[in-house]
Amino acid sequence: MIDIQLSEHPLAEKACYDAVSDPSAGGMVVFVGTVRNQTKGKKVVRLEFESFVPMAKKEMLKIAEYVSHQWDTLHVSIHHRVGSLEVGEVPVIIAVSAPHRKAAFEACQYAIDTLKETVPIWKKEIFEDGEVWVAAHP
Amino acid sequence: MIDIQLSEHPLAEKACYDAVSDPSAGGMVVFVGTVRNQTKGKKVVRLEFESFVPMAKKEMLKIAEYVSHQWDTLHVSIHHRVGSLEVGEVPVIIAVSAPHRKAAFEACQYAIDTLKETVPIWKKEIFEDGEVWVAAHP
Amino acid sequence: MEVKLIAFGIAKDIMKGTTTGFFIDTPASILDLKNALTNKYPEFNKLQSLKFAINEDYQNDDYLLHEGDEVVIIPPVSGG
Amino acid sequence: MEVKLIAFGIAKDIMKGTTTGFFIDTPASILDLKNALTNKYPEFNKLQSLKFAINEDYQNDDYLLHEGDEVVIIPPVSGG
Repeated sequence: MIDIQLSEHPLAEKACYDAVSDPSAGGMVVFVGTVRNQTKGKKVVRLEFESFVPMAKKEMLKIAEYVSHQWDTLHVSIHHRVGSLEVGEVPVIIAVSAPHRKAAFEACQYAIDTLKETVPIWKKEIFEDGEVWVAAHP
Repeated sequence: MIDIQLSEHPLAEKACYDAVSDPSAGGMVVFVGTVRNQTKGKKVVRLEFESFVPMAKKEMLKIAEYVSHQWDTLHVSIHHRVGSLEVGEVPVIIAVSAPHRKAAFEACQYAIDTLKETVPIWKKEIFEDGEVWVAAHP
Repeated sequence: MEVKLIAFGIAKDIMKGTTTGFFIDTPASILDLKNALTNKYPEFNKLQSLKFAINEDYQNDDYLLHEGDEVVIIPPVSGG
Repeated sequence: MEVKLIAFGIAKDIMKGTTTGFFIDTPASILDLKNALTNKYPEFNKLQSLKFAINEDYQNDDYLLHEGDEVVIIPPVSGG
């Protein structure tokens, strides 16, 4: 089963767990991203995420489908938040269940690595004295 | 920070999250083990975990300390359950937070791999027609 | 022909707007559009990458544009 | 000398009990104990592994036992 959400509301770890729970799972691996309080020593006040919503959902779905075919997984859940987030809040949760844990680890790591490369979501770091689109420049 | 628990009561994912949450974390990786409903096609009724408690805690602590030194992690939480568990219940949760996700993935995977090799906990699978100590024989 | 450009993230700042009509000689590929765009807005040259999507899918450099296409400009993404 | 053996998991089933006194000639290493034990309980030979702990730590084969040591028999673990 694949569960994709792009939401303006706070994400819930439990929702991702529940989406991937399965009596034939040997384990699940969950990645929870959090907004860090600093970037290269500079204090982050908050982050603003914007997204090209329909395409972001489509790319998240592609990742989940690829992962499901490439590894022996049971369920994949990818939840991403958009809007304004404070330090410590959760922009992304990815949960993968599998009969065996190795597949769950590899699939979850692939999913977050790929999400950061392909999904059209952009975050702007707001500092006390300015703001910057993350990773825009080399 | 290191957080080790060996408990007869149901484990809570949230407790592990909270133990590793940190404003300077870029992410956390959580492994949640679950009791599978079958082993090699045979229906599992329940599992019974027993432990040499003081040594199990000591070995869990060793893993957490090794992980903390070997990878750039912030916090490590390892919770293990003992007693009788039904299918779908959670025998183990390992959560690792780190400034960067790669370290969290590697550390979490190392921790669960090592836990299964070194921590003196034994599980017995109870089938409808018998029971077996898991992994005892080659 | 005219295509519709839709900008997100830093592309929005560079173009000073979310959507804009953009005229380009026919035939034009995505690569031609990229060249015309970076010519008009040199700031795009400084980005880590610059991709384009049509119909909610990334399109290759050789994709041929059609009159009225809605082209989404995708500057370096930074989700997660 | 006599040491105290403490058994867990399948070791408990093999020895039909949790704790038992065990006599062994002095000096005796962990390896000597392992040999004496598998001699008395051949079932131990069928296990994937057989380790021993004293003072809540795994001990190597060459560890020398002392009168009254509490030796924990660790059959293959299966936590997680």
